[in-house]
Amino acid sequence: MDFEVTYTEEQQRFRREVRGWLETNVPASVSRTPTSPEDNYRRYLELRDLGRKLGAKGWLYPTAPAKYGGGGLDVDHAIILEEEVDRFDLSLPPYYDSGGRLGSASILVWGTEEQRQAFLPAIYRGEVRTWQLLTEPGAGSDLAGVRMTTAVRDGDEYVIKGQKIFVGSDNGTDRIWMIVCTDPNGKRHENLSWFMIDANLPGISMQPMELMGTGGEGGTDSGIKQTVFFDDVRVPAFALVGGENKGWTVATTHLELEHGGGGRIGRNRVWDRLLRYCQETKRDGVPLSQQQDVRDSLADIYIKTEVQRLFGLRNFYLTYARKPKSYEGPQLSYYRKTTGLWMTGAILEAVGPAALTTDPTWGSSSGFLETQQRNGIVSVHPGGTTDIQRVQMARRIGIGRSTREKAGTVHGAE
Amino acid sequence: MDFEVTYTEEQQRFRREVRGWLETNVPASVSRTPTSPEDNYRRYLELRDLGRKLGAKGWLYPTAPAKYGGGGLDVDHAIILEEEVDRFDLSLPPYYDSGGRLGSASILVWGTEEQRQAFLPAIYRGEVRTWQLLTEPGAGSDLAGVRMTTAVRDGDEYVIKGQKIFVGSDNGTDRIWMIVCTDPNGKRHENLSWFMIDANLPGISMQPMELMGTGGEGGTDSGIKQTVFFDDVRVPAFALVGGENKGWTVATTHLELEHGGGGRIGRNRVWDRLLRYCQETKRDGVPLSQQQDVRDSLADIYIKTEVQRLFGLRNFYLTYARKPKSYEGPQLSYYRKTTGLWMTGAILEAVGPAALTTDPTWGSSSGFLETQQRNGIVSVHPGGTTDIQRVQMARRIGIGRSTREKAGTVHGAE
Amino acid sequence: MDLALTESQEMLRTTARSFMEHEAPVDVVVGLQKAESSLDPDLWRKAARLGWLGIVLPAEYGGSGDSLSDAAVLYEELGRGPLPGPFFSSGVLGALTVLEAATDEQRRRILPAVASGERVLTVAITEPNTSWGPGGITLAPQGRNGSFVLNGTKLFVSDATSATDLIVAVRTGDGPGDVSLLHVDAKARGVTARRLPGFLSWQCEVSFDNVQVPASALLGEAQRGWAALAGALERAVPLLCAYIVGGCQAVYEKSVLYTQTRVQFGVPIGRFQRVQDHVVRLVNHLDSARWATWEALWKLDTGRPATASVHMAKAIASEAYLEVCNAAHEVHAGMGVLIEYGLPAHTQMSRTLFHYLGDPRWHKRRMADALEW
Amino acid sequence: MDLALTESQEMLRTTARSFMEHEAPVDVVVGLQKAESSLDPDLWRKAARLGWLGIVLPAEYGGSGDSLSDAAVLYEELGRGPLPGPFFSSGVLGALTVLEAATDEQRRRILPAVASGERVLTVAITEPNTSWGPGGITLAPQGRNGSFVLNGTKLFVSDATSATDLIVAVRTGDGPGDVSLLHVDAKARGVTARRLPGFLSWQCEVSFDNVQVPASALLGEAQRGWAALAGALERAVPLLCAYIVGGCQAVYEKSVLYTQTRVQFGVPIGRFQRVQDHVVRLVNHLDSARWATWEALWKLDTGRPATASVHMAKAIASEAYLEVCNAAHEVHAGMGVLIEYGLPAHTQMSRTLFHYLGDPRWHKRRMADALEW
Repeated sequence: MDFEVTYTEEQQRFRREVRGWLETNVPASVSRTPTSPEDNYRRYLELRDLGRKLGAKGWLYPTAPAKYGGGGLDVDHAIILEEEVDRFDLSLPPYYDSGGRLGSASILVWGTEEQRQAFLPAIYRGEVRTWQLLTEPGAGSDLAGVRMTTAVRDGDEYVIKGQKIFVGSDNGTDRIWMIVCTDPNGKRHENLSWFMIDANLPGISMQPMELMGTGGEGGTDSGIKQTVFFDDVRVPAFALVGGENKGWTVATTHLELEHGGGGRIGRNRVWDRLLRYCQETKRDGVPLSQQQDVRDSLADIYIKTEVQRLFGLRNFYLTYARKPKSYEGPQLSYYRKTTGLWMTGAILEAVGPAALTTDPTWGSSSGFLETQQRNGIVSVHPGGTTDIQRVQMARRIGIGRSTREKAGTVHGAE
Repeated sequence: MDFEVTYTEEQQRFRREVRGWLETNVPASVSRTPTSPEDNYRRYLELRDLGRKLGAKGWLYPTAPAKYGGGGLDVDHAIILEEEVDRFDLSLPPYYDSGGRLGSASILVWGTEEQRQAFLPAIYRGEVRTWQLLTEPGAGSDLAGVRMTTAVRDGDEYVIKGQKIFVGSDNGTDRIWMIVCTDPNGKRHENLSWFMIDANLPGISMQPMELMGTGGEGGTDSGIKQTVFFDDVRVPAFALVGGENKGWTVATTHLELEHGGGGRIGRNRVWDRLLRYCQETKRDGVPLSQQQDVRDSLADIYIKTEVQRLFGLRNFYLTYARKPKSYEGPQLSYYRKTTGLWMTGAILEAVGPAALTTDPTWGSSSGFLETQQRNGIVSVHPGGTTDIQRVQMARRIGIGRSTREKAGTVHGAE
Repeated sequence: MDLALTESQEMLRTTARSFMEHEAPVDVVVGLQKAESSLDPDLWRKAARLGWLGIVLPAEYGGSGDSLSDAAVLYEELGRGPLPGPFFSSGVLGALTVLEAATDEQRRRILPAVASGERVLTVAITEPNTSWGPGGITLAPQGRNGSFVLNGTKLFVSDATSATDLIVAVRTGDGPGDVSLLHVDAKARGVTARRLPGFLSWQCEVSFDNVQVPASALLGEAQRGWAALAGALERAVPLLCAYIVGGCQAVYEKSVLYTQTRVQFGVPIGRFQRVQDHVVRLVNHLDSARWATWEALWKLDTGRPATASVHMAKAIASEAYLEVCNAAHEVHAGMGVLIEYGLPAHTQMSRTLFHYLGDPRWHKRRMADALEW
Repeated sequence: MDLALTESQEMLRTTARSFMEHEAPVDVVVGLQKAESSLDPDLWRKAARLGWLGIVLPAEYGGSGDSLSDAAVLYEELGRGPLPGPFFSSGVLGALTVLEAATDEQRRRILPAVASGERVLTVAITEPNTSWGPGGITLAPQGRNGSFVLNGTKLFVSDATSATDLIVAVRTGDGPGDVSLLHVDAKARGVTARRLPGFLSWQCEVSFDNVQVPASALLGEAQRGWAALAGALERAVPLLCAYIVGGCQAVYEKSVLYTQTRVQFGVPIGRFQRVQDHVVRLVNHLDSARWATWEALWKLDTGRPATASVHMAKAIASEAYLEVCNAAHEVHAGMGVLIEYGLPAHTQMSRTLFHYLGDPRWHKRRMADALEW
């Protein structure tokens, strides 16, 4: 076995090139914690600008096919890119764009050549950001139960009505993709369709939902999601990807990615900052990290983050070496979520009430501990509750149903 | 609220009487840990003898009606008796007789006057011991799924065939009661019958099952349960309690008791001995109880035993004050079992490998820690797995089914 | 043995439950969350009129002289909100500290106004080292000729932004317990109270910048402050636990209702064993906290040694509220993190009270000490 | 990056799996449980013939010179039984200790016989204080003129009742690490090995009663024993972890099969979410142990600093095996505690290995030290 990516000289040159470019192009200001909604928006625009610059170089979606505007790079180069942006506490893309990340994967697998050419370049180049619209008031864990938002064919168009909740973040979006019901009397899993549409069409309106977590795009304010209303929104039939009533099949692609199937490499940011905080913060004259209680808690926390890293590494390997997967995707997701929730308590016990305040004097730097306290809870449900992830695991282990379930496909034509 | 039983002068006199009697009549030898199967049997006979003496005074089943040979005492006197035998590390009855304890409760509620007179006195006086026969190879958690053991009416008799497993303990029994299928085509819960029979009837044979736990009646050998075979065993129709195909209803009475519905008072023996062990055992010159790690573990263990005591106290109060109960019975049972299993790990971590050996030099006195290591695991399943207990809790909380389930009745005609 | 409430306790429960339903339903509680001060004047006046602000005080000081168990019935109901406001800070911990520490003259001067709601107390104990024992108190007043000068900071002081009077624990000697209590006007020059921002419910920083405190501000005798505070804490903490039990109970009821009414995959989600298991975990924590709390209250009310029980109750209750909220979030998924739904107010309060007056580890260790292992 | 086994590793796995299925099925493993010695002569001979007893030894000492990762493939398969016998005690920890500590002459005298199975080693480290660090070694030999006299006790020595040769860690100086290793004939007068009774798998007491040990018994240099032992442990522990991973894997497969075939309430019990959750818990522990172990092996085989990884792997694996068995017992209920079913052999082994060579807490603390927090 080999747990490390080995870099050729060419790759090491590439790393130097990337590092130099990032040092020039990443504005120092993006590392700030926004202090107001206006500041949050300004920072968002800076990140979008950075995204467009990355996109122009093919570094925003490095492994995406070059012919659609992606980087066309191999996995090793993508790892280098991710590691280098990670040094700036950023990811690719550097702003909330899970709709683009997951939506583009679905389009690549299920879209026609025309749809790929129409939709993918703007995403890969960072020209648009995309939100995904899945949850409805009556369809959360039971995503296949989407009924409230419907689309009806009318000539060359579809007319969409209904409502989606827990959508996106702050600061608006350019594109949205969604699953809607196109056959109210159809069989489960055979009555949904997948659309990629413009977010600014007439009849689309949004209303913010205030959440317990911190701001979706940084900052220590309450997290914001949106309720999105559709009032007879007309979209071209071209927006339908994968065919009418095939939406569930299309969705399995992004669900597998969202459920951890793609794997992850890279360091754990909470851990790094927590350790540094405990080394730098003294209580009664002794650094927290030298107190046996705190040290024991840190060891427990470290081990869980290491296991999470190892599961992520394994999934990453399985994905890119194209090995068969079974329960590993939902396992990573389940482990990440339950660990995050558990960690809120472990950190609170180790660090004390300083973990609960964003106060610049008495809290941790940039309030990152306080953010973890909230987001460790809020992150438990998006992309499927831990209960649902265990349903997936059991089915794929082969005990939940009479036939063993397979993992969704995440590779398309390349 | 009042968490303590207050004793009248008469009751305090009774306590002195009980204590004096026990000091005279409990042989010092019963506190030994048997060293061989023969010794185990000798100790069993001593305990049976003690049981008969207690029974003759009405102290074996103190709250059972006097007219059937019970003590006819009130709850306060029963508490005194339990507390006093507890000082000798004994319970009432002082040997494995759960069949008698649970079976007599069912007979008291569901038996005819003739059946009560025929069956109860021998139990209450300690003349017989009784095993319960419930589990079959195909019916464990799904107790209502009993099918393998059947009874067919033949004149004034029933003929029983089949097999029961995980029965009783060592050293044989006098009586058995069992649930058998009397209508193989009948509806679930309406096809079983409840019988009280003699254990020595022709056609009954037993074969020991070796278990991971320690001896059912003391000793550090492997625990023994029995497989019991029925080969056309003829029993009088009088042995049928509660009517043909009413066995499930009759069983709910004992299941409620077995699931902790009756509650419990009294100290926790594992805790007392564990604390003493940690105070008396030094490592590197310091008592275990003075080492911060061990102290922290002890605090966690103590708190769980205290919660268990409080749940037991509450159930005891609800039972004897005749207050309505809901999920409290299975909750106590669930808490006790999961705590016991958790405690195996907590003790192993606190005490180290000394918890794993019965060695007189390197283990704990009488091997009680080693016994807890085994029995904390083995005790998780009898009387319903923790999964089943959660099923019960959920139903009674009112979320498992469309109608909320009630707790079983544990009071009969008195 | 009798584990039921008395008739008068049942009546108090009914009154308090009805008060909460009418005066402090979920939208009111949610609406108060971002306020700098936890005190809503209207609610405060009404509570005073019901005699709740002096519920632990003897009649001679304007209180109703109820037992701690009686007061616990009230605090369970307040915890259901969880109702913000310095009810506990002033009416329990503040009142009991003055009662334990002060001279009779001081008591008569301070306590009736506490019971009537005119004065609002809070007790400032811990400091940046966040230890809740006497060793954590290092703020030492300067000046000797009778009066004191305070310079320094107290942290995690509950409801300080609504207090009129601060009871400040200060170090006045080198012995571990050489602590004195000063009664400081919250409006005095140099005193600043500030609600700490974040996932905390009205825990404040109080800073003292050359604050002049007269000699008469010393409550009772010098150096006797910790003994008095320890006595007050032993009786106050179980009422904080009762507040927590009420919070757990409300979260439990919210969760059960949600599992019965939320339909997914064609059935109420309560039919799924995993969802049931979150509720089972929740109710086990709730009941653990409830019975540990009530046994401690019973021991205190009947004059039994209660120190170990009180520490145990706080350890259990702190952990229970946190875990109960976690389980409720698993039950509710997205719905649970919506601010307006009300669960986040409990979650934030559970984190706040996890450490307030000592976290589980601290109380477990004090419990072991009290049990003389 | 490549997380697959090599082709030759796959072959070794196939051979070992087939060996286990034919030579050590569940009834054989169960049958061995009560034996005083863990060594079954027939199995031992066959394993020797397959080259497994010298798998970590260089060819010059009669071994096969495989990498630790290769050996781990074998130990995973042995752990599936869990196969008793001093495979690890002699072939890994004993062999590596001699390799690290001894002079070349000593290695040539001892190791080929270990690889051939004639000699069976075990290393005696800990004592009644059950500490696994150098501080736990207090047994001090008397006598100076070259030879030694041993009086005292070593505890929890694996497989000592089947060993022909003991490597005994003794204290020979006052410095924390002043430890030397003596090579003692297990049959020497005054040496008694006794399997400790109870829920332990072949952990033994070894007592020394005026045991005369010649000067030549000193392995390598005096006072260098702990350094050598630490080096051997760092390479041996991941193979113990691999054995544990194999055990977890076998228990996982047993449990999955049971949930698929055991029918209650008319369906296989695997359909119940609670049963699934036991399996989910189990597989999460299994995979944690597996990947932590293999990363540590990879670091060792590629010469990377591995100390922290090795400590982490043992902490995770110890805990995993215990929890995996607990979860399996919840899945199996009554069936699981039947001795003949085979799960109890794993459960007992999981408890034994929980502490053997250091329990999770010990390894976590050493990990933190190694990471220089």
